[in-house]
Amino acid sequence: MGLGREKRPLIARRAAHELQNGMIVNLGIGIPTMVADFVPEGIHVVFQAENGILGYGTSPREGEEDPFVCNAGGLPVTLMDEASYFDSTVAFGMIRRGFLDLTVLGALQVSEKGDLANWIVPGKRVPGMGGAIDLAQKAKRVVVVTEHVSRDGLPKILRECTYPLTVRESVDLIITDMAVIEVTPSGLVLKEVAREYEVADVVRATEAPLFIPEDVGQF
Amino acid sequence: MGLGREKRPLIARRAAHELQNGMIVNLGIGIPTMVADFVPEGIHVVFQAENGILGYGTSPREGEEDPFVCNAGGLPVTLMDEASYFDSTVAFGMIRRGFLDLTVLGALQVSEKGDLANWIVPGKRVPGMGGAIDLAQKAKRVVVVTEHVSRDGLPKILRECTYPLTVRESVDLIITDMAVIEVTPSGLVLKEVAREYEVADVVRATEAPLFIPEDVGQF
Amino acid sequence: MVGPINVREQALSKVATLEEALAYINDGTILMYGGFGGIGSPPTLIEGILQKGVKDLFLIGNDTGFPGVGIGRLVTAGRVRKLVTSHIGSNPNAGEQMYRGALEVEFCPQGTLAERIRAGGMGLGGILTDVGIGTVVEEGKQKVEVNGKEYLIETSLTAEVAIIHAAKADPFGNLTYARSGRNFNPLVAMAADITIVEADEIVPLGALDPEEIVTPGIYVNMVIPSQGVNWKWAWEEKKGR
Amino acid sequence: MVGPINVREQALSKVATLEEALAYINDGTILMYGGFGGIGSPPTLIEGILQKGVKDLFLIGNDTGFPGVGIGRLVTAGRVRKLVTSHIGSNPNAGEQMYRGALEVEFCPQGTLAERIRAGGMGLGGILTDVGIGTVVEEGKQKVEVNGKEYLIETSLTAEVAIIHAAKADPFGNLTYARSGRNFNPLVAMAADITIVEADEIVPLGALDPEEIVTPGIYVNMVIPSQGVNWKWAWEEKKGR
Repeated sequence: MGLGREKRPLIARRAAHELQNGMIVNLGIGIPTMVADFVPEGIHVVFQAENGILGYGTSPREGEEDPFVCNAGGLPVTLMDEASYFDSTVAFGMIRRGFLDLTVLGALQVSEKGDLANWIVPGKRVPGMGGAIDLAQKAKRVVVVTEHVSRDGLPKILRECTYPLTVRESVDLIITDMAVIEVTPSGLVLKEVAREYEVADVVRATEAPLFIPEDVGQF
Repeated sequence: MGLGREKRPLIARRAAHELQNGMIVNLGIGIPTMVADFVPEGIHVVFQAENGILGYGTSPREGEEDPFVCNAGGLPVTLMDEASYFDSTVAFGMIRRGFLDLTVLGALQVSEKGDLANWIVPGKRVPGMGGAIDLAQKAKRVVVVTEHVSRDGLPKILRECTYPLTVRESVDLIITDMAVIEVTPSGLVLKEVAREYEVADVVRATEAPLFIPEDVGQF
Repeated sequence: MVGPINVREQALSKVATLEEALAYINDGTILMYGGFGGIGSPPTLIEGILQKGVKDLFLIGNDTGFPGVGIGRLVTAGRVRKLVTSHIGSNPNAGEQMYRGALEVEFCPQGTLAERIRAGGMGLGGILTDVGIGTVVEEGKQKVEVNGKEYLIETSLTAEVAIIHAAKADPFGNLTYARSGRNFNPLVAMAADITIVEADEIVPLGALDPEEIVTPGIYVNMVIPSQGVNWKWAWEEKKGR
Repeated sequence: MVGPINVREQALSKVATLEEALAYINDGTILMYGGFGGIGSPPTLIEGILQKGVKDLFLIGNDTGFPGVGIGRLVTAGRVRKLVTSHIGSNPNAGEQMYRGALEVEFCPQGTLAERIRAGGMGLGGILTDVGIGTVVEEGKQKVEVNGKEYLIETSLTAEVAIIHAAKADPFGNLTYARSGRNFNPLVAMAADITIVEADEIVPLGALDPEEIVTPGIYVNMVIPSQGVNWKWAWEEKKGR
């Protein structure tokens, strides 16, 4: 079933609506990175990156990239007036101490309890945890952005993660190409469904049980 | 018996002869501080201070002091071309990692085994250890500079320290207004006697036994 | 364009008055302070604390300055009940109060103190060091063996409020320091719930080179203008100036 | 005046050639490297290591760059036997070699890795953190309780040699970095027996403001001139430049 390339900005744009004025925000690699390009007008967000930048902005225009002004994924960014550089211990000190209001992370699997697995596919692929453990465990709010199902069409939102965990019970919100799902103490709550899908499509593509309120929104 | 004011520079000047070209050196508060003003000609020493300076030089001329360019004792210093500022964790990282070739420290008591006590006179006076524990334990070479006897005329170079220790078995050389004494695995060895004194004077003013070689020098 | 600019300025402006800052410092507050022998301790905030009449402070910092210099002024005035520090030798009032039982002092080797404060700021539980093993420093502390070597566990320190003296601050709270006035300031700035900065100069957002910033603004809650050092340094007094 | 000046220059000059630097990097060397996704990894030293034919390296650093970028070039060329890192996802060659058994990888959460390297540089035995508790990260690690809270003991890391990419260096080895090229460089620079710096610009002693220096020269053993980045960044390749 695979995720159409064009859906990645859709997910990022929806995730950007979780941003609030004055927030300190860290974006993971992949779809999360794109969120910086969709900050809603009228709010100001301070983006932080693990390599040691606080206060970066959108992607630069083509031809204006500086390879030495990059985010944690190695992609060039622009700087805001409040920007500072520091080494990676300070970057993670900010994270560990709880200064991050929000982090947006990718996922291999998410469980209905908010467990996150995103650093290893046993026997197959080992990206490594990078800063995901630190971020997922310490940010005040953890938003996961991911394709709703894997490339093989398997559900990624599960009762229990089968891959080794990045963090336990820490995800607050899941945003996919199909739906926006909130993790609550009593389970997953379907908040919004993408324009192209019906509630039934989302339920079918989700292994974990979903609570469906009456007022499911659209995005 | 008390230490004449004019003897403090004498001790500092003698201690400065322990400096070697290219050494990284930390000076304690008091007499040790004065060593920076007596660096022998023809050698270059890099002085480090716990408040976060590497590469300071002599005292500034009167009127040219900058209160914000100070050593660990709060006294103004001048800067060498290689100077850098950093916070106190970095200052002590240098010390703890063993980058200090030499430290010159004051003492309340020193034992024949090279134990040093210099942070508390129980029931009387508690300067606190400052950076002395870190320095005495970690510098490659520890030189103690002190009046030979206390203000009350009591010996300060003892078989055993009676005050709480700053560090065990770490002092390499003791320089006083009366003598230069080396701490060796087999005890204290008298190396030099100050011009104003005889060997017998030094022995009388020292509680710990002194080994007296045939070639005791003069300073 | 007025809308977004206001939003941004509002989100980033931490410039405040001395009175607003002092609201956070009250009797019994756990207060960390920058400075080393008074250099880098914030004069205007210390004066404000004195004027406000705050007492029973629990201080955490490198030393107690000199009797009339830096944090030493609060000690001299009897406003401090407890102290975690490395050194009180330059302020005889601290020792006198300690022996009389008016001031409780916990001593810590200087490098270990710096690391404990940093660890607090970094969200760590503590650090492992061998400094002080074999001395009274190890009393009451947990020990662990790592790779066959023994270490003390030195626990992290945090505070309710930190007071800082910066050279320059922008409205977001990005800071630079004045030469050796840096010392404990960047450490203390990270380790408190509320970090209050007194700056010699408050510059516009964007005026600081991102590379020269020592303390990123994320750590700072308030920036107030400094009225400058209002004490004589010990070496000035000795020289009779 | 010639005498003293020569003495001083001799005592402070660490400028060397690539060949002199490479003498310290041999088969099996434990090598730390600066850089984050290749940015801040020293291109000239990496090229030199490749040309010299060094193999069986034991690397410690943040990530494995990209296949043709940064330290990734050494991994791609099969020169690495062991690796302590946080992330290999951007270099598929690392994962492939790992699964085939040619490359041994120890993973560490990124912030913990940064602190472990810093702890090595600072002469500490390690740090206490709760990051990774409840995950595979805690396997085989000592735990301690501090103030009723459980922490992992994460031990310090040091290396035989560290390679650094600096923006500016003076002959004493005082360093500044290029913007986000700072990342792990100042940490790695402190944590090795021999620290070798490749600098974009070597400036005279005294040309750097003591306040702008990020790594004090005490940590640096050798400074060599950089020949500049000799790879295409991943984002340049994607855009077909």
